[in-house]
Amino acid sequence: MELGLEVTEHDGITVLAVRGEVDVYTAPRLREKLVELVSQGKHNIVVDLEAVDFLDSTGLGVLVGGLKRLRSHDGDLSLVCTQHRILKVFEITGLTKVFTIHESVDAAVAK
Amino acid sequence: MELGLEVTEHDGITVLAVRGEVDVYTAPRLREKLVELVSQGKHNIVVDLEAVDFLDSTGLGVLVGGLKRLRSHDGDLSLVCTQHRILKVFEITGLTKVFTIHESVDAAVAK
Amino acid sequence: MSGADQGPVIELEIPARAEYVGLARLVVSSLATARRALADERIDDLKLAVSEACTNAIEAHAGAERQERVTVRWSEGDDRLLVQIDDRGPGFDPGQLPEHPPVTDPERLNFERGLGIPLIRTLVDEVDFNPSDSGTSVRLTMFCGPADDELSS
Amino acid sequence: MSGADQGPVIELEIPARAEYVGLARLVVSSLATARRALADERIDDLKLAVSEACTNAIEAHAGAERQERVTVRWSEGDDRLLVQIDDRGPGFDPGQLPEHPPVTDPERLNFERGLGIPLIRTLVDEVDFNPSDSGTSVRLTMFCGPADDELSS
Ligand SMILES: Nc1ncnc2c1ncn2[C@@H]1O[C@H](COP(=O)(O)OP(=O)(O)O)[C@@H](O)[C@H]1O
Ligand SMILES: Nc1ncnc2c1ncn2[C@@H]1O[C@H](COP(=O)(O)OP(=O)(O)O)[C@@H](O)[C@H]1O
Repeated sequence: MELGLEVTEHDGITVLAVRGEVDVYTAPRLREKLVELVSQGKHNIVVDLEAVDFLDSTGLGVLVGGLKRLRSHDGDLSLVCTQHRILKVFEITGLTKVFTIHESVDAAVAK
Repeated sequence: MELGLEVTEHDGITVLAVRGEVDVYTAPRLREKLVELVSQGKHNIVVDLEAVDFLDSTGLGVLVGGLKRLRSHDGDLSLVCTQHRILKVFEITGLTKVFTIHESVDAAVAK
Repeated sequence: MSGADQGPVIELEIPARAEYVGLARLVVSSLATARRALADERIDDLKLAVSEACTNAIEAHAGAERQERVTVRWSEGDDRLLVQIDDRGPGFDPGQLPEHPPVTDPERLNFERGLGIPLIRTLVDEVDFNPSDSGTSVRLTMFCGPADDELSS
Repeated sequence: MSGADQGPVIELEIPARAEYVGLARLVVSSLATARRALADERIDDLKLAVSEACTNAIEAHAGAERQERVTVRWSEGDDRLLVQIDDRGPGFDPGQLPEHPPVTDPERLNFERGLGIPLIRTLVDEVDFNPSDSGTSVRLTMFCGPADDELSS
């Protein structure tokens, strides 16, 4: 299973675009990428979930872990997501109250 | 599993466009459609396989049966197919020598 | 259990390894789509619940032999779809899982795990956890309309 | 059989009904794609061969009980993929199948059937038919490169 991970910079904000299915098999790659970005000093990260087809609790856990790590550096991890089926997973678990969720990458980096 | 079957007329030639997977489950629907067309007096039929994702020996058998039925009415059944993986099935079974195979519906009806 | 197990039964056995959870999702969503009695959103819900249960089954096998397998069993009743996930892990008590702090509590960020079972409970219509010494069996039920005529004939 | 059965084993059990052949194809092509050692064209070949073997298995069950099942078993060796299709049908002698007239013979049009086994023989690298009183077991082998590192680790 492929997990696409593409990093772009937007005026000091790092956008990580994720593509494919985030599950117990692929989530470790997402975690590694986040750890790598933080260790490179990227403390403002936007994770773009628009091209994600599937996200499970392992993926949620990695995002929560990333947010925690960035907060400890006074940074932030926010999300881009408008897909109903992905948003639903955040809603059920109450994580819409934990993450800032944007409608687009433009909105996320404009902030 | 869906099998798309769409009939159009082109100056006395009937084009049956097939979409999806033709296998032991769906081939009976293709057979019924061919029998129906023949019984309506359509004796020149072009079966367009360009939107077929999968074709097995049951599908081949239905096409051979259709050709036989049409020949007995002095008609013909020809094919439109340029997809390598579908053509391959006709080649292996020697059926490229039995069917006329066109590159496009235009070429098939222009004949 | 009325209405269950009268229809077709499909079984998938996979190695207890993370890379095969996607196959379980693929099979279940293909079967649910073919049944044509469940809305797309509910198919997504079932797919996620099955994925969570398979993930738990595989994690329960961690350290077990490589050849140990997880079974996903699909069956259909007149008014329901049933997916049962069986593992050979140590079992657990689903009534004794830790509670998460409320989302407004900063402590919430210390919980990267424990979201799977709450998700399963919300996503499917019924869930039964049957742990035993020889493993855990999780039964997920989705109520739905009768099977498509063409398929049930 | 050297190199066989050392890797992961996946099993799919389906009812002996035409509508489930597509599921067998889906599972096999998903596994072959994940293994990443087979070109796309060869994946298509294997998919078609599996489909033909499943179709035969299901037809061999015609008239049998509804709950009778067909098993598709995937296994991997270092240099090969193996798919075994088992049925509980009456068995047959693969050496005694009727020959088709040559394609140039107008009689050829009387043969709408009997194309499955010739296709299987051409599409896979090796095929073994093992008929017995309790059913037929068909083993399809595709030789290929070693598994992708990521997946074999
Ligand atoms: N099939 C199972 N076998 C053994 N233990 C399980 C099983 N399913 C769940 N558990 C236990 O329940 C806990 C909570 O599961 P879950 O809510 O899915 O979260 P997570 O898997 O992220 O810990 C697991 O950590 C595990 O201890
Ligand atoms: N698994 C099987 N069990 C019993 N008979 C079989 C099996 N596979 C093939 N056969 C026999 O071999 C014949 C030829 O099979 P095949 O070449 O696939 O063509 P078809 O299925 O169209 O007849 C079948 O008609 C059947 O009699």
